[in-house]
Amino acid sequence: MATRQTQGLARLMRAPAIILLFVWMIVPLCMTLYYSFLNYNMLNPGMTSWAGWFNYQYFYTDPAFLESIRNTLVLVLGVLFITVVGGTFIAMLIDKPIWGQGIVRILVISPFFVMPPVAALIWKNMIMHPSYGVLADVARFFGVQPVDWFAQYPLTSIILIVAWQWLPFATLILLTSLQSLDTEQMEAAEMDGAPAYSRFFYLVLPHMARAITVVILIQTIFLLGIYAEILVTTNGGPGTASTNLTFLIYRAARLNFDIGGAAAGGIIAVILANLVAIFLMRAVGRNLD
Amino acid sequence: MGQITLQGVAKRFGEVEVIPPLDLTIEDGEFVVFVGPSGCGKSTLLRLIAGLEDVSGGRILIDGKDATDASPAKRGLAMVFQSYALYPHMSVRKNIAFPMKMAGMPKPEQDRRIEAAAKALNLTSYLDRRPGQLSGGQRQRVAIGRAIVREPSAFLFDEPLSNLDAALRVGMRLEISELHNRLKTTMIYVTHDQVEAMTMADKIVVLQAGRIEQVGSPLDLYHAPKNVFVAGFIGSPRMNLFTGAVAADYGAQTIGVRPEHIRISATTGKWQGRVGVSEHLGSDSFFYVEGTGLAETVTVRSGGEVGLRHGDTVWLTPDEGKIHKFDTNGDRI
Amino acid sequence: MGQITLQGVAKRFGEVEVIPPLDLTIEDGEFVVFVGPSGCGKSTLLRLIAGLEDVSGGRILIDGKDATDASPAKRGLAMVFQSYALYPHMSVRKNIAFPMKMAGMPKPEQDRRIEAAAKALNLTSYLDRRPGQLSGGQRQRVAIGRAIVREPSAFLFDEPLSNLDAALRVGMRLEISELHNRLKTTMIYVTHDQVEAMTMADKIVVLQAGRIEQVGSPLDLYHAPKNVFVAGFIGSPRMNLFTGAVAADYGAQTIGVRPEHIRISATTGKWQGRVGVSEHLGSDSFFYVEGTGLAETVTVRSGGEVGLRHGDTVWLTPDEGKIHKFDTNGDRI
Amino acid sequence: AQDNVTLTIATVNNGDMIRMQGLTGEFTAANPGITVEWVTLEENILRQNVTTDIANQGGQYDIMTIGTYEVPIWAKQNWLVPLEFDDAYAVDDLIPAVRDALSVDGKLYAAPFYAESAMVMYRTDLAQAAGVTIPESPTWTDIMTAAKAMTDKSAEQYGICLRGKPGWGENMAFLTAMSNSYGARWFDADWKPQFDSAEWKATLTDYLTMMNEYGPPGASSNGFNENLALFQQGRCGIWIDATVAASFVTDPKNSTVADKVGFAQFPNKDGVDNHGNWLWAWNLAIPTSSDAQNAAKTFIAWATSKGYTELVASKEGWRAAPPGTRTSLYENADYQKEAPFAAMTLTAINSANTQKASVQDIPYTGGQFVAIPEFQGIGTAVGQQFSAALAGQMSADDALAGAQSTTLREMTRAGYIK
Amino acid sequence: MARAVTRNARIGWTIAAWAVALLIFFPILYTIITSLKSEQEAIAGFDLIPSFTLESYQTVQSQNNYWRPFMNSVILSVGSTLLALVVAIPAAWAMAFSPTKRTKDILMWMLSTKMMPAVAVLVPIYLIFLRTGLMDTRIGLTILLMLINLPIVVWMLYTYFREIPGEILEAARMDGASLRDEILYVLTPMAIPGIASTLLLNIILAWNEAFWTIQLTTTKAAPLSAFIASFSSPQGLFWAKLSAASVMAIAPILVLGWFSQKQLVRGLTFGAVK
Ligand SMILES: Nc1ncnc2c1ncn2[C@@H]1O[C@H](COP(=O)(O)OP(=O)(O)OP(=O)(O)O)[C@@H](O)[C@H]1O
Ligand SMILES: Nc1ncnc2c1ncn2[C@@H]1O[C@H](COP(=O)(O)OP(=O)(O)OP(=O)(O)O)[C@@H](O)[C@H]1O
Ligand SMILES: [Mg+2]
Ligand SMILES: [Mg+2]
Repeated sequence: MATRQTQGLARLMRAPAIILLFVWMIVPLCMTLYYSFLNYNMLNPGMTSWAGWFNYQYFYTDPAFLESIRNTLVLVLGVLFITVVGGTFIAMLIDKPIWGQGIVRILVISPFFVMPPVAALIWKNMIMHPSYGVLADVARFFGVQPVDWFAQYPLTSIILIVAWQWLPFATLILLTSLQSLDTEQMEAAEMDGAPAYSRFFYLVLPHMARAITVVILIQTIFLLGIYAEILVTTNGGPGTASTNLTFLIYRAARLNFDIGGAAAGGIIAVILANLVAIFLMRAVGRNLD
Repeated sequence: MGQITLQGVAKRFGEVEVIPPLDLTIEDGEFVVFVGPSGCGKSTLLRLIAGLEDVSGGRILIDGKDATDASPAKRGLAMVFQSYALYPHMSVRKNIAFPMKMAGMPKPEQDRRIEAAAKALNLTSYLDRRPGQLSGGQRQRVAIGRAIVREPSAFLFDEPLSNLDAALRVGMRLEISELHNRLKTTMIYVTHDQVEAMTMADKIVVLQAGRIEQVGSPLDLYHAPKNVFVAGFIGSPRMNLFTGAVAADYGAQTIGVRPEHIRISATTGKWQGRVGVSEHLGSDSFFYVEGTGLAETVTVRSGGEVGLRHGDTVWLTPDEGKIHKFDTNGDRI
Repeated sequence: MGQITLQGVAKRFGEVEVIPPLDLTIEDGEFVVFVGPSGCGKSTLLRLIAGLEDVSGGRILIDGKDATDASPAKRGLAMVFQSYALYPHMSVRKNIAFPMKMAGMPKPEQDRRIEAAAKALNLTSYLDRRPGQLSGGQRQRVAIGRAIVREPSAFLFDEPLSNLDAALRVGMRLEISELHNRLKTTMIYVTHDQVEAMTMADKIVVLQAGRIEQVGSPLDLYHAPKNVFVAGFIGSPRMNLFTGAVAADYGAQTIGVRPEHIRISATTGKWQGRVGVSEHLGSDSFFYVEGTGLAETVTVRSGGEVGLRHGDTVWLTPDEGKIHKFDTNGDRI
Repeated sequence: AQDNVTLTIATVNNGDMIRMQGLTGEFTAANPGITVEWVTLEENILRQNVTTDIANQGGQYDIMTIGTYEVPIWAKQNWLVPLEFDDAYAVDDLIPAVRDALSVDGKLYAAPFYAESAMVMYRTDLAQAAGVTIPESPTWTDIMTAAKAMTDKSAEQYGICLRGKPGWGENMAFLTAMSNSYGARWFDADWKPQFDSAEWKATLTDYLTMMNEYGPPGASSNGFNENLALFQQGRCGIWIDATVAASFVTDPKNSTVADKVGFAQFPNKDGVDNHGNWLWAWNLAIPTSSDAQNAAKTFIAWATSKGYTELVASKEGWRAAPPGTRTSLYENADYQKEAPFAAMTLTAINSANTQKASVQDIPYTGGQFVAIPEFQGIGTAVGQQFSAALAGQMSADDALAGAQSTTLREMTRAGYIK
Repeated sequence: MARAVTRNARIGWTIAAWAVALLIFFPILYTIITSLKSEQEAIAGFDLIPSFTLESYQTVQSQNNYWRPFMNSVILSVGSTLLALVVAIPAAWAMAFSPTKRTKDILMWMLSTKMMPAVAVLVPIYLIFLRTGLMDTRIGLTILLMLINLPIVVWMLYTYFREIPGEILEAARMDGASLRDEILYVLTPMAIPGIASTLLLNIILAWNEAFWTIQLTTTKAAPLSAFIASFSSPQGLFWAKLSAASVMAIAPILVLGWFSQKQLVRGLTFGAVK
C-alpha cells in the first residue's frame, strides 16, 4: 500500500472529487458572500448598491431570527429524538421472530421513498386536515373536537411529518446494528443474571452507540435544510411558530426576492451549520473509529 | 458443590435430533472435557447444561436438584465463551463487576472480589482498560475473572483457547489447569483439540453425532480406546490405522499403532516403505512413510535425530504390545 | 532462478526505524523461514522484498539485478498472504488465471497451466467454485495455485497457516514442504511458530526488533543457538533458562537446558523441586516443576508415562552434554 | 413567416388554464409553424420561477401567466412587451376595470385570460330556514347576523367560511379587501403603515369574531380550495370569496348544494361606500427576454379572444367560458341563462376600483393587494400574524402591533420611509 | 437466544410489529386508496374501500403528460448517481487504502458542503446555469445532483472499501494488475453489494430532490418533482387527483425500493456496524 507510487496515484485519484466539491462549494459561497454585502433586490435589479453589514444587521434583528434558530434546533432535536427512540423500538420489534418479517420491513421502510413535498401534501391533506383528515375522522369517531394540527401545534406537526420520513432510515441502520450484536455477549449477560431491561441498557444501547451516532450525523445534515415540508404545510406560521432558519432564508429569497438579505442569512446559516458540524465531528470522530 | 447429572437429556432442532437421549454424571470438582469432531454437539450439550437452550427431553440435575427449567442465571454456573463475549464498552473492572452488580452485591464486597480475581489472574494493572485494548490471552483471563467472582458451582468453557495462537494456547492451558487445581470447582470444558483434552481432563467425554463414544481418563482413552473412532481421535499425531492383509495378520478387521510405537530403521523391520516428508524438531523427528505394502501414509515418531532423508527406503516395526485391534463394528477386541 | 540479496536494506515508518540496515542472501532454491516474535518486522521485510513497501535505504537484488525500485509485478515474485487474499467474486479458475490474464498470456496457455496447477494441488473438482465455498485448506491451495502459475522466481509466504486449525495446519505444512521438494523454487516463509520453522526450513532467519539474530539450519539453531534470545525462541516447549547460582556453577551468566534434556526422578538428582501441573499425553508427559532452588518453573519432558502427581517432590538432572552456556551479553560461550 | 417556433408557456394549475392546455391543438392546427410547450405549476412556485426568470432575463419562457399584481410592477421595469392587437381582437370589448388594471401609461402589457372580483355566496335554503335575508348589497352587520343565525356547530354547519391560511394572496387578499370596505388603508401618503388605526382594529376584530364563533374548525389553514370544498359539501352558510367560485358551487357535478346558492355583492361597513375593490385577473404576458415574441403574440391573441370563448362554449358549454374579461360575454343570452351568477359577477368587477382602493388617501394602486414589489413579503408576513391570531396564538392587538412593526421595518428597509 | 420462542410470544410480537408497520405505512396506503376514489368520495370521510375508479389517473395523465417527467426522473437520478460513482470510486479507493492524516477531515468537510442552505446559493447557481446554457438541460441537472450527492457517495463507498482487506489489492498488484485493473477487476466487483446500496440510496435521494429540479427546469428536463408541483393545490376538489399524482410520482421509486430492500438494508450502515 505504502509505496511512493501508490501514494502519488492516491493523490491523483482523490483529486477530482475534492476539486469538484471544492469548486461547488467555493464559487457559490464567494458569490453569496459578495451578494450579502449588496442591496440587491431581484425585482429592482437597477438599484443594486453596496450595503456593508446592513444585510446582516437586518437579518439578525429580524424578530423571527431568534425564533427561527430556536425552531431549527427544536425541529432537529425533536426529529432526532423521535427517530432514534422510535427507530430503536421498531428495530427491536422487527428483529423478533415474527411472521411476515419481510413484508413488515417493506412497510416500515416505505416512507423513506416518498418525496418530501409529497409527504407533506399527504400528511397535510389526507391525515392532519382538520375537516377531511383521517385524524379528524378518528377524533369525531370518539366524539372529540378534531385537532387543527397546523394551527395549534405547527412545529410539532412538522416534526411528526419529518420524523415519519426519517424513521425508516434510523430503523434500518439501527436494525443492522442490532443484528450485528454478538449473541454470545447477550448469553453471557444472561448467565451473569442480567434481566432483559439490564441487557438492553448495559449491552444493546452501548452497542448501538455507533449506529446512533451515524443516524444523528446524517440526519442532522439533512434536517438542517428542511423547508419543503414547512412550505407546503404551514408556510412558516402561524406567525413564525414554524419558521426555521432555512425557511427564513427561503422567505427572503423567494418571497421578498431580497437576494442580499437571503445571502446574508445564508452566510449566517453556513456559519451556524459549521458550528454544528464541528460539534458533530468531535462527537462522531470519536465514535467512528 | 457442583455435581451435574444428565438423565436422558435430548435435543432436537426442529426435525433434526442433534443429541439423542444421553446420560452423564459429572462429579463435584471434576475437570471434564467434551471432545469430538466439529458439529458433533459439544456446544449444544454445554448450552443445555448452562440453560441457554431448552432440553427437548430428559432432566438436568445440579447438586441433585432438578434444574431443567431453571433460568441460566439461577443455575449457579458460569460460562466462558469461545469469543469471550466481553462487554466491549465496559472497562475490565466493570466487566468483572457486572454479574455481581446484577446480583445486587454491595459495592465493597464487589471491589474485594475484583481485586482478588485480578490478582489471581494477573490483571491488576489492566483493570481500567477496555477489552479492545487487551491481547487475546488477557481477554481470556478477563472472561475467566468474570466467571470466578460469581463463585459458581461449576465453570463451563466452550473452546476458550481456539482463538489464541499456539504459544499463548499452551500458556493459557496451564493457567486453566492451575486454576482448577486451586479452586477445585467442577469444570466442563469443550474443545476439539486432543492435546487440550489429554492434558487438562480428569475425565474425557468423546462425542460423535451427539452420542457418547467413550468416557474415561485421558490415559484410559490413550491406552484402551473403545473403538476405532476414539482410537483415531485421541492422540497426536493420530494413530496409524491399518486394514486388509496387515490387520488380518493380527486376526482383526482393523489394527492401530500410534506413531510413537513404531520403530524406524534403514536396514531391517517388518514393513517396508519410502520416506516422504520428514520433520526434524530437534527433540523429535517425524517421518511420513509411504509404505509399499500399506494403503496410506504411515506417521512415525522417533526421538532425537535419525539420519534419514526424503526418498530413502526404510523398514518399520510396530511395538507388538501396543497394537490395538478392532472388529468389523470398529469395537475393540 | 531466484537468488535474492538484501544489501543494507532498512525501513523506517516515519520516525520509527522498524528495520535497521540489514544484509541477507537467499540462495536459489532455498526454503528460508523468517521467525521472530510478533512485531519484529518479519512481514515488513517480506513486503520490502515483494515491493509492496519502499525501502528507506539499501538495495534489493533479484538474481543479481537491482530491483529496488521495480514495481511488485515486475519482480517476478509471487506472494501467498496470511488471509490468502483470494478474489471472492471470482471462481477458483478465474482466481488462478488472474495473474496470467494480467500478463496477457494467451488463453490456451492459461488453461494448460490452470489444469496443471489444479492437478498438482488436488483442486480439479473445485475449479468452478467460489472461494467462499471452500474450506480453509482448499483456499490455501488456491492461493498457492495462483502463485504457482506465474512460475515465479521465488514464493513469498506470510504466515499462510495461521488461520487454519491445528489439524489442518499439519497437513498444509506437509503439502508446502512437498511442493518445495517438487518445484525447487526459492521460498521465503514468514511464521512465528517454531514448529513450522523447524520442520520446513532449509535455513531459518531469526529476527528480533528488525535485527537478524542468527541465520542457520534448523538443527544448527537447535543445537547451537548463538544467544539467549535464539535459545529461548527455538524449540518447543521452550528451553529452560537458569541464571544465578545454578549458572555460576557452570561458569556462565545464564545456562539453558531443553525440557527433553532433563531427567526427572522421584528419588535422586541434581536439583530438587515440586511438581506443579503435569500433562500426560500418553506418548509423552510434561512436568512443570517449581524448583525450590530455581527461580522459574522448569519444564521437563519425559517419554512415556511417569507416575508423578501434583505436589510430589522430585529431583531433576540435566544432561551435562546438552547444557548451553551464555555470557553476560547473552552470547553463547 | 413563423417557421417552427416553440413557445414555452408558464401557467398556473387552475381549471381554466388546464382547459386552455387541452385546446392547444386547435391553435397549433391553425398555426402549423408553432409548437407549444406547457409548464404548469402551482401558483406560488409559478410566481417564484417566472419572477426569477424575468428578473434575470433568463428567457426560458415566451409567455407567462401572471396576475394583476405583477403586471404594473414588471411593466415599469420594462420587462414586458407592450401588446398591440389588430381590430379583430376588439380591445375595447375588455371590461374597463380589468383593462385599466393591466395598463401602464395607457399601454396594455398583458391580456386578461379570466378575471374575477369577490362576492358573497350563500345558501338560500339555510337562510330561509334561519329566517334571515341577505340583501343584494349587504353590510357586514347583515352578514354577521345571517352567519350567526345559520350556525349549528353540532351539525357541522358553519355560518361563514373565510380565508384564514396565511399568504398575501390568501388571507391577506380577503382581509385587505375587507379592510378597504371598513375604510382602512395599508399606508398613509408617506407610506407609513396603518395597522394601528381604528379601522384596521375593527376589521380584524370583526373577522376574528365571525371566524371564531361561526366559522369552521381549522380555519387558519383554509384557503380558497378548502373553503370551496367545505361549501360544496354544504358545511358553510356564507362564503365570501372570488367570483370564479360561483361556477364551481353551482356545478351539480361537484357540488351538493348547486341549486341552493344565492349571490350578493361584497359587503361594506355601514357608512363606508366601498365594496372592497377586489380585482384579480390571470393574464398572459410576453417577457422582453422571449425570442419568439411574434408567435407569442399570436397565441395570446388567440387565447384571450372572443373566438376562444366561443370555442370553449362550443366544446364544454357556456358555463366553462373564462369569465370576467369581456363585456360581450355578459351580454350573451346563452351565457346569462347558463350562468346565474353572471350579473353579480359583472357588478362586482365593475365596482372594483383598483386605482383608489381605500376611501382614505393612499399612495398606491391595487385592490386586495398593494402594487409594490415588496408586498409579497410584507403581505405574507402580516398574513402570518393574522393567521396566528385566528389560530388563537395571539390576541388581535398583538397581531396588529406585530403587523405594524414588521411592515414598518420592511418599508424602511425598502427605502419608502426615509 | 436460540431458545425456542413460545408460540404465544411470537403471536404477540407479530401483532405488535404488524400494527406498527401498518401505522407507519398508513399514510401511503391511504393515499393509494384515495387515488382510487372519486373526488366526492375522497372528502366524504374515512373510508378504506374506494370505488376503484381510475378517473383521477386519467385526469392527471390528460392534464400533464406523465412519461416525460418520469423519464427525466429516471435519467437524472440514475445518471447523476452513476456519474458520482465514477468520480467517487477512485476517491474512496485512495481514502480507504492510502489514507493520510487528513482523510477523516476531508470526509467531514465533504459532508459539511451539504449543510449550505440551497436557497441561499440559488441565485449564484441560477446565474451560472443561465450563463453556461445549462438551464433546463438534463446534463446540467445531472451534474448538479451528482455534486449534491457526491459527499454521501464518497463516504458510503469509503466505509465499504475499508472493509475490504488491503491484502487482496496487494495480491492483485503482485499479480501484475495495474491500478486500473485493480479497481476494475478486483475492488469494484468485491464492493458490488456496497456499491449497489450506494447506488440505490443515491437514486432515491436524487429522485426525491425537489428544490433544484424545480428551480432550474422548465419543460425539457423537468422531473416528477415538477410534475407534482403542478398538482399541489389547484382550484376545486383535488384530493383524489392529488393522490393519483402522488402515487404516480412515488410509485416507481417505492417499487424499486421494495425490490432492492435487501441491498439497501445491508448497505445502509455508513460504517455504523462492524
Ligand atoms: N440453533 C440451531 N438450529 C439448528 N441446528 C443447530 C442449531 N445449533 C446447532 N445446530 C446443529 O447442531 C449440531 C451440533 O452443533 P454444535 O454447535 O453443538 O457442534 P459443536 O460440536 O460445538 O461443533 P464445533 O466444534 O464446530 O463448535 C450441528 O450439526 C449444528 O448444525
Ligand atoms: N504502515 C506502518 N506504519 C507504521 N508502523 C508500521 C507499519 N507497518 C508495520 N509497522 C510497525 O512495524 C513493526 C513491524 O511490523 P510487522 O508487521 O513487520 O511485524 P511482524 O513481525 O510481521 O509481526 P506479526 O508476527 O505480528 O505479523 C511493528 O512494530 C509495526 O507496528
Ligand atoms: Mg461448538
Ligand atoms: Mg506479520
